[in-house]
Formats: sequence, C-alpha cells, structure tokens
Amino acid sequence: MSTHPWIPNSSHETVKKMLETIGISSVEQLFKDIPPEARISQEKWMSLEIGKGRMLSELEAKRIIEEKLSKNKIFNPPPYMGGGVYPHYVPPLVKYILSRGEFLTAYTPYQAEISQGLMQAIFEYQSLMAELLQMEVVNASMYDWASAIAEALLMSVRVKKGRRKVVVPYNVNPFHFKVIETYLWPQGVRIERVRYDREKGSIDIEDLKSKVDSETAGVYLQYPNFFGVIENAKTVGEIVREKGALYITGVYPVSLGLLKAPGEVGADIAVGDGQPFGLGLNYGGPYLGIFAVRYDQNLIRQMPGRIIGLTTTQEGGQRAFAMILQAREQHIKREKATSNICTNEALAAIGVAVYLSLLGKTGLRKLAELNYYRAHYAASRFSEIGLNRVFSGEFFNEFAVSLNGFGKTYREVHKKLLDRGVHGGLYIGHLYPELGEASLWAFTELHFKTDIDKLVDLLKEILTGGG
Amino acid sequence: MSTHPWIPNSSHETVKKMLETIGISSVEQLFKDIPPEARISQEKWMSLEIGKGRMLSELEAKRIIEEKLSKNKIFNPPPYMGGGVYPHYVPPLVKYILSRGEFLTAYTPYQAEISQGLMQAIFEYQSLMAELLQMEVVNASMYDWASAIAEALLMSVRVKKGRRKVVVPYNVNPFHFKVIETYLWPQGVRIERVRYDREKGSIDIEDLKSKVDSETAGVYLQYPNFFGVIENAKTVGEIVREKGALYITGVYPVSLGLLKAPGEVGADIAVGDGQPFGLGLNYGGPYLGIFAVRYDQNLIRQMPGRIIGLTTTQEGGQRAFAMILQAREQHIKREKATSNICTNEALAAIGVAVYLSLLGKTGLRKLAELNYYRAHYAASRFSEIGLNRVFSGEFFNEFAVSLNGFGKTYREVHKKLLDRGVHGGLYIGHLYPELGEASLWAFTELHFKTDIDKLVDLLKEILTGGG
Amino acid sequence: WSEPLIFELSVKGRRGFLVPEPEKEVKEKVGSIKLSEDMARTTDPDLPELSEVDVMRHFTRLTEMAYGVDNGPVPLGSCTMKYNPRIAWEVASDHRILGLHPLQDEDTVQGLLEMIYEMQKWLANITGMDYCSLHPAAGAHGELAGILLIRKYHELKGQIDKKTEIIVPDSAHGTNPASAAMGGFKVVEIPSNSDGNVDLEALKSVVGESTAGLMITNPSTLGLFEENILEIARIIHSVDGLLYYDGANLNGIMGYARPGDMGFDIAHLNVHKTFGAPHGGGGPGAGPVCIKDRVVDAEKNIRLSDLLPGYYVIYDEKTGKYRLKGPGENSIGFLKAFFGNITPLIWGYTYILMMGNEGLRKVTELAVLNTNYFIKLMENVKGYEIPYGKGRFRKHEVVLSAQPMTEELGVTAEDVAKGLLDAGFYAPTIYFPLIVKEALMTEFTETETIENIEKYAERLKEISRIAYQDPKEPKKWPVNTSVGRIDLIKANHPSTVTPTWRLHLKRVKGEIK
Amino acid sequence: WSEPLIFELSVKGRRGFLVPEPEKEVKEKVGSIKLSEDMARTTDPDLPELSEVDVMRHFTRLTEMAYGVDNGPVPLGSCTMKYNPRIAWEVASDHRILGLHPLQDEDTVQGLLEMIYEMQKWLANITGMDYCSLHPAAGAHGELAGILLIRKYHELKGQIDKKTEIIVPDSAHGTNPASAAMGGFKVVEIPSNSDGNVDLEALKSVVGESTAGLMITNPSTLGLFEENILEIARIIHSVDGLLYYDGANLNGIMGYARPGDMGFDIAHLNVHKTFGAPHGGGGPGAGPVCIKDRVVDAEKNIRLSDLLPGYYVIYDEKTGKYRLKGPGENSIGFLKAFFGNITPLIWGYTYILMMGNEGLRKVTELAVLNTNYFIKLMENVKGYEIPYGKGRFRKHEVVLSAQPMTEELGVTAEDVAKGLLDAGFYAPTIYFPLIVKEALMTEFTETETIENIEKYAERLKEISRIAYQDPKEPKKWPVNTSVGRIDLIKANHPSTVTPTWRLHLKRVKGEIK
Repeated sequence: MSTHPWIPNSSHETVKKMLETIGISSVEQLFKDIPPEARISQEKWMSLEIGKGRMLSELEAKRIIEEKLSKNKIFNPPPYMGGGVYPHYVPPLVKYILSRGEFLTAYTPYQAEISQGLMQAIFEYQSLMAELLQMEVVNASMYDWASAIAEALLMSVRVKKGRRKVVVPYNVNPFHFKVIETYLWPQGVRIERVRYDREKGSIDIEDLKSKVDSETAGVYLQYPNFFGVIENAKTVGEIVREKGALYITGVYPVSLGLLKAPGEVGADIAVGDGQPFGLGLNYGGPYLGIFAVRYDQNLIRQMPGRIIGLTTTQEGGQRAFAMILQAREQHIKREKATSNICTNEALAAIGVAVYLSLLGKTGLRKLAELNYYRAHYAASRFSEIGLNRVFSGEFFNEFAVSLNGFGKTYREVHKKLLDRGVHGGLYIGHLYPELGEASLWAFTELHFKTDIDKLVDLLKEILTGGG
Repeated sequence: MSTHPWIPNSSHETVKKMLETIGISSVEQLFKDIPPEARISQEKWMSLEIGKGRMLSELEAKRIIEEKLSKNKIFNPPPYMGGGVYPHYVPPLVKYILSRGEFLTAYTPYQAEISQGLMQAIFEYQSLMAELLQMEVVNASMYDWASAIAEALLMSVRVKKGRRKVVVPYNVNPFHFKVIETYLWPQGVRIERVRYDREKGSIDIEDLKSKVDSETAGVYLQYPNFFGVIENAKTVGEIVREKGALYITGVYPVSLGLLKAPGEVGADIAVGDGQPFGLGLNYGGPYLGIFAVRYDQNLIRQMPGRIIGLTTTQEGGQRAFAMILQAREQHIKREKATSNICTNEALAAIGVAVYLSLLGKTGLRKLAELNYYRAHYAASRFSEIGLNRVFSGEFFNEFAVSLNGFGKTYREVHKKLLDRGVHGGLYIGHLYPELGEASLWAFTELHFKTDIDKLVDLLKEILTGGG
Repeated sequence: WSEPLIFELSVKGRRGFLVPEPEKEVKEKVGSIKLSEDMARTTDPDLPELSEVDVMRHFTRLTEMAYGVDNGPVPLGSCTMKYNPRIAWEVASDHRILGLHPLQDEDTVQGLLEMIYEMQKWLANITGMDYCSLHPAAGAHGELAGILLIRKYHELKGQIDKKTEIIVPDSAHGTNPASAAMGGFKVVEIPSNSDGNVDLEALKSVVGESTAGLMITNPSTLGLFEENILEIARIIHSVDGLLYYDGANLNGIMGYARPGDMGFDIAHLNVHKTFGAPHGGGGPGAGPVCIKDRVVDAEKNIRLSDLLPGYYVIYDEKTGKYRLKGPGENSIGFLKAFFGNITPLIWGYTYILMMGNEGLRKVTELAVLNTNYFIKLMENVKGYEIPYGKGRFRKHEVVLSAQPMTEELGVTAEDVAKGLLDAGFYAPTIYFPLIVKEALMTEFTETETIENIEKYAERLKEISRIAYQDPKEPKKWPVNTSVGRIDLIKANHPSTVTPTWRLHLKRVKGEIK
Repeated sequence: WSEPLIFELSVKGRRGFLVPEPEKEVKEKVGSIKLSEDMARTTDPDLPELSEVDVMRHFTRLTEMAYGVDNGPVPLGSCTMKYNPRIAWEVASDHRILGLHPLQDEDTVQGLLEMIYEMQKWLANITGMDYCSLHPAAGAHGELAGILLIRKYHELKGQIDKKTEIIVPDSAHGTNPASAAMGGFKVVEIPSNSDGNVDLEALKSVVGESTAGLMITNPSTLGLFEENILEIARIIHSVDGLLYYDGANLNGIMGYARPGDMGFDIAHLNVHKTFGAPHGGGGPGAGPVCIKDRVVDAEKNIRLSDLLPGYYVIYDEKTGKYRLKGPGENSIGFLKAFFGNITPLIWGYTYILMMGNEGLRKVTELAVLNTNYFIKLMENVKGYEIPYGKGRFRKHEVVLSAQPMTEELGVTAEDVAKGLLDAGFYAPTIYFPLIVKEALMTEFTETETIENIEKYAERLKEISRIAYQDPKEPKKWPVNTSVGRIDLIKANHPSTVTPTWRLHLKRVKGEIK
C-alpha cells in the first residue's frame, strides 16, 4: 500500500519499524479492545458510500469539485439582499492574512509564549470593536449575531437573579428570533414580544413600556431593525434602565459609521455580526458574533466566551497577552461555566481586525454614508415606478417595499429578475403576513448607481409589462 | 487632497512637515531642475488616457476587471495544446508558498544574512533540477526555454573561441527558433539548420553529420522534439562530441520521468522550461528557463545568470547561502558580463522547487507515465477515426496528426470544436507547409479518459458529418 | 521581538482603504443625510489611521509570532491538530462559495447544495448514524444541539419533568457538563476505574428514573477505548435515557468502530478536528450533529430525525434539484441564524472526498500507531508515568503525567510544556483530563512524522534529565519565545484586567478605577 | 535558526503528491511503455521523498527566513521597492489568467487582450512615447530589445557598419553596457561632472560617425535629473544616433516629465518597479519597450514601430475584437517564445487602473519628497557625505557615501549595511553607482512612512556613533540575523564552489575534485 501525502508514516518501511518497536505484528492488534459487536469489518466499511471509496489525487478531486462549483450562480452585482448579512466588499488583504498558515492552522492559543502574535491580533479585534461600539469589554467572538443575542439574554437572566422574563420586539430579525427561542427554551425563560408601529416600522414604545417590568431581566433592541428602520435606541434605553433590566442592543456594524454606538445609547450589552467587515457571505457562515459589555465586574464575570487580555511577563514587565477570565469558561468551570462555547470564530475576528484597521477612523463613516446614499437613491428610484416603502421611518441601507396593488406575487417578479441575471431582494410576506407581498431590499457599496438604474428599469418592465 | 492607502505620507499633515523640514513651500520646487521644455504640465498630464484618470477604490477597480476577466474562456479540460508549454495541474501548495509576502515582495537577495530562506529555496531549486537533469551546475533561471537556448548557443560561441557557427534542427520548436535568431543576429553567428526525417519525425542523422564541423561551436537538440517525437539524444551527442562542439539539449522536463536525462546523453548544457512544474500557463509567462551545465570550470565561467551557492559563515562555519560567481554578471562585469540578465524568474524557480519536492522521486515517473498513457490512448483512439499520426517515431505526450484526405481545413474543425466548448490542438500547417493540414495535440494528466473519448466522438462527428 | 499595537501605529490622516464617493447623481437625488439628533453619531470611532502598507506589515509580523500545524507539531491532546490540506483551502475559499447569500434562491446554489447533500450522507456512513445535520457551528454547538435533542425527546414523550440528569464521566471534556447545563440538566459525574473504563458499578448506582442521558467520548480523553460501551448503552437505554457521543476523539476509531454500532443515539462531530479543517486559532469550526432515527412517538409518527436542528438538504427526484428543508414543528429549531459554517464544511468535504473509506481508515491506523509508538519511546522515563489502563493500547492520544517530577522536584507539567516550546515544538494539552495529575495529554494524529515523534520524546527525556540535575532550570523556561512567562495574576486581577485598549486608556486617564 | 535542506528531510517511501493511475481501459489499450534502450531512463532522479506536510513546513519556515516589502522597508536604490498591492495579486493570479494557453484561440481570450491593449496605451501616455511592446520579460530584456531596435534601425538605414558604438554614462546601471554588448556594440563610457550631470564636453568629444546611440537613465542613479537632457538629445540626434531611456528610475518623474518629451527615441519600463508588481526575490518582472514612431525609411515607409518585438494587441473595429499582431519582416523578432510576462503585466495594469494620472503623479511627488526629507535628516552626520550635485534636490533616490568613515576608521559601506540589518531594516544598495566610493544608494519610494525614514536615519546616525566609539564593533555585524557574515571566498573558490547539492555530494564522495 502506498504512502499518502497527508500521512507521512504510512509508508511500508515506517509502519514496519513502528510495529516492531511496539512489539506487535499488525495494526489491527491496536484495536483488539473494541468489542466485536461494536466493530465494523473492513469489508463492511469499504462498502459504505464515503467520498469515492478510494483515495483520490488532488487533480481528480479538483475536477469533481469544479463541476459542482460551476453550478453555483454568482451575481455581479451581488443579490440586493440583506436580512442580517450583507454583500460587502472583501479586501484581498483580509483574505491574504487569513490564508497564512501561522494563523489559519493554529489552535486556541493555550501556550501564550509561542502564540503572542495570534493573541495580539485577537486583542486588537476586541479593542477595535470596543471603539466602534463604545464599550469597554469585548469577547473574542461568538458564532454569529443570533447566538450572541441568545447568550446575551441568558446572561441577563444570570445577572438579574430572580427575573425570568426577557423582552424581544417583533421587528427584530426573525431568523435571530428563532435562535433565541432555541437557546432560552431549556432554561424556561419567558420571552415577551413587543409590537411595531405599522406606519413607521419602529418599535411601539407604548407597548414596550407595558411589557418591561420588574420581572424583566433583559430587553433586546435591534437598530436598524429588521425592516432597515433606525430605532430611537436612546429612548428605548431609558425605558429599559428605568425598570432595572439589562439593555441589549444589536447592531449592523456598518451603520455605526453614522449611528450612535451602543455605548452611546446606554446599552449594557452590545451584540451584532462582524460579517459585513470583510468576511464574505459564505452561504451562512462562518460569520462572527459580536459580544461586548460595558465595564462592570458583575457583567464581565457573567460574560460568555473567550477573552484575550493585555498583561506583562512575570519578569521584566514586557508587554504580553494572555487568555483571561478563564474561570468563566467550560474547561475550568464545567457545568458552572457561563456558556459551553470554546471554539468560536477567532479567524473571522482577526479578519475583522484587519478590515477595521484598513478602514480606519474615516473610512467607516464614508462606507456607511455610501451605503446610505445608494439605498436612499434606490428607494427614490423605486418610488418613481410605484414601488413604495412599507414604512416611513428613517432607514439606513435596507428597506421594505410592497407589491400590494400590482397584482403580482413577489415570487413572480423575483423569477423574472433571475431570468435576466439579476437577483432581487428578500421576500418577507411569509414572515410578516400582515404586510402582504412585501420584500426587503438592501444596497451596499457593491451596488453601483448604474446597477440600481438597470434594476429599476427591469422592475418597471416586469411590473408593468404583460410577460 | 486625501491620503492614498499605498502612499502613507501623502496626508496633508505629513507633506507639510516634510516640506517645512526641507525648507521649501511646495512639492513642485523639487522638480524645478527639469527644463521647462521637458516638463509636462499638470493639465496636459491629467488629460492623457491613463487608467481612469482619478484614483479608484479597490471595489471600483475590481468591478471593471471582473467584467474583463469574464470575457476569457476557461476550458475544462484545458486545451489539448502544447507546443512548448503544457496544461498541467498546479498544486495549491505551490501557489500558497508563492503568495507569501516574504518571498513574493523580496528583492534579489543582495543582503545574504537576512535572506537565507530565499536563497536556500533557490539553491534547492538548482539542486532539485540538477538531479532531474543529472547535471551539476544549474542557474537560478532564465526568462524561458527559448531565451535559454539562445543564451546557451551564445555561450557555446564564447567557450569555443573562434568557432562562429551553431547548428539547429528544423524540428525544434519554431517559436524557440525565432528567439534564437533574434539573440544571435547581432553577434553575427551563423545558424545552420538540419533536416528532419519525413517519416519518423526525428532528426536526419546524415544531414546532421554533414553540418557539424570544426566551425561549429554548439549544436542544439530538442527531445522530445516539436512534433513530440523522442530523439535518440545519445547518438546525436556522440556525433556532436566527435566534432568538438558543445552539445546543448532542450527538454520538456516532465518527460524526464521516463527519458534519459541530459547528463545521461552527454549534454554539455541543458535547457528547458519549468512551466509544466506547477507554474500554470498564464498566456505566455512568467515561465522559467532552465539552464544547466556539467561541472567544468570553463563552462561555469561562461554561464549566464544568477547562481546561489552553498557556503558557510566566516566564523563558526555555520551553513549559509550566498550569490556566487557574480564576476560573470552585469552589475560587476558590465559590458564584459556573460549576459545582461539580472531580474530572472526566481519566484517561478521556487515554485518549481516546491513542486518537485511534492512530486519526489517516484511522483515524477508516475506523472510521466500518466502523460504517456493518456497521449498514446488518444493516438490510438484518433487512428480509429482515421486521424493518423504524421510521424512514426516514438512519442511522449504530444503528436501531430494530418487532416489531409478529409477535405476539411484544421480551422474548420477547430471552430466546430470550440462551438461545442472544446479547445483542440495547435495548427502547424503554416509552420511546416510540407505537412499540409497538420495539427499538434498534447495530452496530460488533466485530460482524463472520459475527456478523450468525448473529444474523439466530437471529432468523428465533425469530420464525418456534413455540418 | 515585539510589535506595537495597531493603535500605536496610527498616524493622523492616513488611510488604508479608499471608499468611493457616492455618484454625483445619487448625491443630488438624495441630498444630505437625515438622521435624528438622538441617533446620529457625532464623533467617529477612534479607530487607528494606517496605510495599507502599515496594515500589511503589522499583521504579517503578527503571523510570524504565531505557531500552527504549518509550522510544526501541535500535539494538543483531544484537539486533533492534523495537517490542513491547502487544496481544501483553495476550494473552501472559492468565490463561488464566498459570494453566496444564505437566503439566495435555491436554484442558484445547486452545486453547493449537492456538496452538502453528499456530506450529510458521508458523515452518516462514517458514524453509523442515520442522519446528520450540518447546522452547528462548532463542537460545543453540536453538543448543545445533542443535549437539546435529548431534552426534546423527553419533552415529546411527556417525561421531561423527571428526566433531569445527564451523566458524564469524570474524564469528559469540559464542554460536556457545560452543554448539559445549557440544556437545563443537572450533571452527575461518574468515576473512571483503573483500566480507564467507566466504573460500571458507579454508573449503575446513579442511573435511574431521572437519567435523561449519558454523554461520553469514545475513545476517552485518556485515549482508551471504552470496553464496556455496549453494556453502558444497555444500562442507559434500560431507563429510556439517550446515549450521546462526543465526537472529539473520532480520529482514533474511524473505519474500526462507529458510534452508531455502539448503541449511541446522538453524536456530534468536529469537522475541524477529524476532517482536516483548520482551527484558525480558535475557530471557525463546524460541529455536525447526527442521530439514529429511533422512534420518539409511534402514534404521532415522530422520529428523532424530526427533531434535528437547522436546514437539511434533500434531493427532489421529480425536479432533479436539491432543496433546503427547514425544521418542522418538533425540531429543536435553529442554533444559528442560517445554514452551518460552510467554509469548514467544504474543507471537510474536500478532505473526505479525497480520502474516501480507504483513506479514513488509514488515518485512524496511523494516528493510533503514532500514539503507541510514542508510548513505547516514553516507557520508563524518569519523572513521567502513564496512569490508567496499564498495558492497554491507546488510540488517538495518550496522557502522560509529570506527577513524579512534580512530587520529587517541584517541576510541573507547565514547566515541561514551556521546555517543549523552547525546542520549537508546541506543547501538549496540560492539566487535562482532570483525573490525571500534572497531565500532558498528547495527540500526534496521523500527521506527525516519526522523526518529529522521536525528537519530541527525546526532548521530554532531556527535560527530565535537566530537571533532575537542576530543578530550578525549568522554571526559567521558555527563553526562546518572543516573550517569557506571563503574569496571569495581573492579567486577571479586577484592578488590572485589560480586555481592550480602550479600557487601558480609560484606566490611564483615570476615567475608570 | 536554521532549516535542513529539503534533501536532508527525505525519508524513503514518503510521498507529497498522489498521481492517479492511468484508467484501466487506457492502460489496456496502450499496453506497456515502449521506449528505446538508448532513451529510457533506468534510474529515477534522486529527488527527495517527503509528505505534503513536510513540504509545507519546510517552505513555510524558509519564507520566515526571508524579508520583503511586506516585512518592512527595503530601501534598495534603483530597485524601487514599493508596496505590492494585494488586490493586484488577486487579479493577477485569477484562474481566468493562469489557465490561458498562449496559443489558445484569440476569440477565447478577449478580456485579457483588452487589458493588454489598454496597458499598451497607458504606458505610451505615461512615457510620452508612441507605442509600447509588452513582450520583454524584465528590465534587462527590455534593454536588449531597445539595443536591438537601435541595431535594426541602423541596419535598415544601411549604416550599421559604421554605427558601432553605444555611449553610456559612468553612473549607468550595469545592464546598460551589458545590453549594448549583447547587441554587438562597443561601449564608450563618459564621465559625470560634479553636478551629477553628464559631462557635455566629454560627450561631445566621443560622439561622432560611429555613435549608434546613447543609453541613459534620467533621473540618474545619483537621483539627479539630467539637466542637459535636451542638449544631449540634440547632440546624439545630430549624428543620427538614437537616444535610449533606461526606465528604472521613472518613479522619480512620473507626471512631471516624460522621456518622450525629452527627446528619447526608445525607452524600457520596469513594471515590477514603477507599477507595483512584486520582485519575487529576483523575478519574474516585465520590461515593456516603448518607441517614438520616427521614420526609419521614408521610401519603404518603415517606421520605428515596425521594428518592435513580439506580439502587439490591436483592436479590430470591424469585428469589435482584439487581435494579436505578430512581428513583421522589419521587426527585431521575438525575445521570448510567446507573449510577455502576463502576471506582472496584469499586476501593473491593476496598479495603473487604480492610480490613474492623479495617483501616479502623487506617487512621484511622495517618492521625491521622501528622498529629500531623508537627505535633510542626514545633513552633517559625521562619517557620511553626499557626493555630486551639492545642494541639488534628488528625485527618487540618493547616494550616501560612507567614505569618510572608511578612511578614518576602516568602517565600510558593507559594515553600515549589516548594521542596518541588525536594526530590522533591509540595507540600501551598496557599492553602486561605481562613481561613488562606499556608496549607500537609498530609495524609499512613496511607500515608506515618515516614521520609518526617521528611524532609518536615526540608525545610520547610531551606526556612525558606534563606529567612532569603537571601529571594531561594526565588523561583528550582523548579529540579529539567522546567520552571521558569510564566507564569500569559500563560496566562490573553484575547489569549494557549490551551486547544487548534487555537486556537494559528488565532492564528498570524491567523484569530483
């Protein structure tokens, strides 16, 4: 049997030497303690469908994969689609740094002295995010935005001992809400929903006031919300604080180039997704759950996830980095840990650090402005062909429109756009039946004016044409 | 004016500081010694077509380039085309190592102590190539195969002082021959051509014997030759040596998994192209001119190009690498240098080193065998549909076929293949009018049996069908 | 060698990235930006200002101060730090994956869905389970899914009120009890016996009505195959508990045994361990969860597969297309917003495609061979011992104890680890599993060369020699790394803890205590 | 830190790459391999045997022992070591370029041809020339093309027999005389005057009937703009010589002056210098050659553009397609087999596309500003001086001389260079140009940050201070690099010269003296 490139010792010579040293005659002997009923015979194993059975060369595998990848359709410009993750530009420098084996193939930096570069990069992610959010404590990442909200709500229940209710508006991302439900269910935490203002699209403040009470451990607000509408997060924060609940805000971080940061609107915990910052779409992941708290020992002690801290060496006081506050984590605290999370999205966090370092102080604002302008231009052009916004509230780069009155389903329009090589927005009629044939459209720096003009022309043709 | 990401000091603040330190008030003053007639005004400069005039962001540029790249057609399998460079598999590991900035963005390793890794990699290229060629001295690369032959012939004239003729057969790569002509012309070196055997496709030995004489400085032989036919390079070598000329052999290096190496057939100089070893096709370059000589001080002193050597440190005798024999090179010897070459194809050489390290002792033979088998299978299938080889000589992975008798031009057939998404071989009728509607087909590890079968079906349909 | 923080490299006015201006007509049509005073940000975030050149150099240098499998052996036990093939990187970072929106029309992602469909099948076959959901984003996430499946199972059977306990061996990964707790269960720990197996009597003594399930990894973190696994399964099933397989150690048995054949009901896998996806310094990973499709409620025709989380890819024979199937009413739901972590999944897809049945079995064989060869080399080395299961072959890993050295000299597992760093190796996992004192948990995987295993053993012996000559010497290690030993007290003390530069600056300015 | 040679890592039986077996039917149809005994290789080449893991680690480690612009400043004079933007790497390594065969049907490479077409135009506009051929593979290759153009020009005019000399200033790059020699010309060197300009009287004294042309770089290698360039052009043209522009230093004048406006007939460019393509540790580069389309033979309607080498891309209005135009009968022909070095060309294309007229001018401005700022910092530093052109502003580079230090202390330019390495910088070009003793030729380009320029100057001052305190100290440098100073005598001596491992082994075995 021939040696495999990924299994250096699989040559006949080396296997022989190792067997002899161990003092056995065949590899099978190493598995003799497996009860026969629990074993699978080589014949049975080889009969299963696993890859192609035999070992393939790179060039055979590449050919097979190439045929599959060619069946994916790449749109240029990308889909006019957000809904929690957004098509944004991915700088080659970000990809390059993440491709370097020293980071890519490293483990969690358990051995601090040999992993300072990795830890510094993660510390920088935490610190850059801290400035963006105006929060003092950031962890090294959660899986995604949705799970970060869920962990934040669970944390609020731990912090606010005895309070067993959390409040979540209807106009937060429904994909996120499903995850919240999953995480909170085993703990028996009650989730109360808050209505949104049918005209503006923002949270119904009166309804909120009626639902936040002394039983409430945490309140979650997303801004811009799922409809793209910018909430008044400051006002909401005041209401929440008054009732002594933790205030958790979720942000689309690009918008923070223009909008007040969680720390500025009084948030106790800030969550969000780092995906827009150079990570690509990847059909669902990996993304990057942002998780930050303001500086408060009570909050810090209850935080989930890994944190890298700045310290010094024991001797000489040279600057150094280390994993900190591990006493919250599963490998120390086991069932008493704040979460079971260990593997997180470290490489994605480093990617975001590279991205934010590139964008810098002014770049982020300019990016947010561009997104704002493109989306508002599109809204304006949409309205020219009768496609009006569903809500009147101020928005950032995403808005809902309704086909009500056109006598067409969104699906029909969508298919016709696809036929013309354009991928439209996100149908949300099934998520919010009260809105009818509504769809959500997002515009970023990758959707140029000429693209939007072309899109509007096509939509006009489709909506008014017979075909 | 805003700062550019690639020009860190272009911020207003920094420019001001530098101007003040220098003691001038504007950047323009630094250019005041340029005579007005030789200067271009800012207005004139800005009116020229250079890029888009203004500075573009990455995402604008990416969009423009994406539209252009999408107009290139990629064939899967790749074209059945050789002619000096061949579609071969490019291992991702090769690409990755070459992407790393420490190599990619380095200069020629003038400062040895800080560039040991780069020099070791190039030394390893030289050493790996030496084993493959069975020659002792290899340089760090020439531009490509063609220019390497030209330099080798010029070298033969330097080594064999007083001899002013070189001999080059007609069946060497005609694209190479054109370069030979260009390089030799200014030196007034006479090039004598040798006929090929119209039946076998190999060199006409009698004609060779009549042309190699005491005036001959060097003789070049390519094996396999342009028609893919394997020459008897040993016999040719004996004839050349007898006349005291230098024997230069050109090889398609993949074939050396099966064929005797230049060092084994008595070559004084070996040339070739490293392109098949993981460099890709790149529409013409960068490739990698291989240049090697046997160990002979007279030859070494006349070699062109950079060479890295193994040595030690001055103190302690630690192993170290350095650029050696620089007294041959232009930066020392100026007009007396062996060539003007300085920038070569170092990164490509490192790529080849990675490739050969991966393939190793047995991999190269297996690769050569696979190429041989695929091509011979194709030749056999071709003959089943009446497409016969032009020459009878044994071949490696490339062969010429003739359409004579089919009543169709190659161009017609080629276009029809293209219409069906397949890129055929290389028309050579214009290069060798005596062969009529001949074309040259190459088969590598990337052309699977199923591909060849499909190709044969299509060819049959095209050749026998009416359309 | 040290590198300033990115903030310290900032120079006013520099830019690393050009953002285009909005098109003139766009700006004209839209006019100025209209935001309420309450919500308009008035001060830019204090991000650093750097050129692209600065950013490239900074992060290039940081990578050069890090260490992964591409640099050398990373024998972290239970982490399965194998080679991460570059071809899989090329595939997984293809723009035809990177550019796909998770809510994009299914017709436009058929190639990807096909790959996921195959992957689902392959993983089921590898584990001997019936269905695999590729939804969870990491091993612990897969564990959470598994625990929630157990919870849902008992809920649907109307017995959740009494099914309150999850049993976990004392040698388990910390995630096991943590996951059980997140699932709302009480954790009951059971001891290992001297053979390294679960103490069956102890198990029997805690199993009962309240047993919701048992979580176990097999081979265990001691590298030992649980010989009584069939009996354990019987015991757990006898009280309608579910048996959960922690897949972290699958690399030790692939092709020789399958959790599905051992009686497991639920299993999670770590694609970033067993199937060659990289760890990325702590993620992203992918933690598929698999199940045996046992009946939950015969009457309502609910099976365990109905409980699986997230999307599942199905093939529609009629249209010849692949489709996403969302979770039904009995599902535990979503654990993250969209599909799973595609990049590591596709990496694993490429790995399995290239390995096949043949290769995966060889992977296990060589991983196990490497472990036992290493054990042989470490026989009778002064200062170390290998507790539990004396004389038994290990599978994917082995746990050495430096306890003798610690007792005799005060030289600890941590000192040994730092001594390894100085020799250019990464260290093993230390102080885990908790049942081994001064543990050095070592896993070479199939990746490590025999030369490196020998050098590693040689270094361990050398460390012992040095320690017995001068026990103070190891306390100075490491000396060859970019920094010396780190002050963890300062790192964690409330008055000095510094998770961000922002906090540091505030502390310096006196804005925070 | 040292890394074994790849051969030393070899272990029998290992493989780094799987080559598939030929398909069964293929093998059956073809039978056994039939090769003549004379030509069949009987022993495999003695390549090392390694796993993919070994190869990855080996070359990763070698990169970590190398230094490029991504690591820090590389102020090699005349090498224009600017930042190589990663976006251009992404574009240039796109598979839609990598996979294109140079003889592929033109209809299938329209996108690439369009890019080349634009690039031809842009380069012509940047240089003020009429046409650019992107054929040559490097700067020296472009020079060779230029020299051959001069030769062909005189041949076509029937005057090559008397046009035997090429004039080159004494400050020229070594490639200039070497290229002239390859072109069959005799080289005549002329001195620079104390202003750094060509000595016009000396020039006039050598210009005559035999003058085929003059090669000059402007700004010169001293970083000084040749103030008499128009007069020089007049003098050369007066004897029907051609004026050749060595484009190595174009980074000092873009947007301010163009060779085409200075009277040059021929110019080569270095895409890997001026236009951001990387140097790759010594290539690949790209060296387009440009010409003014002057008449060569009015009667036969031959113009200089007819002489250009290689393929040229033209746009066919009728078909709307781009086409390759091969060299005509009066062309100097091909310098390499196919088109030019596409990867660096596309890199340069991306660079110019993103910079545009606006950016390129700024590039020059900042490159020049950086140089003169550095000069200011180095004013009156003991041990150094800046010869030639006192008080004149430099353009892209400046040549310091360590001559005072050498004379007073015996500390040489080489010592200074090694002292820079120890501080984490790359060194400047040393001992060039030849007219400056103990030369330290420094070019920061527009890439270097003001902090790095200041630190660099600071280090030069520190070196001077150390040298004057203890002149023996600098002789020990470098101490912070992976090896100390290297034995170049052993490296080059015929009895020890070792260009390959094969030769080393043969020598050890006594098979070679």
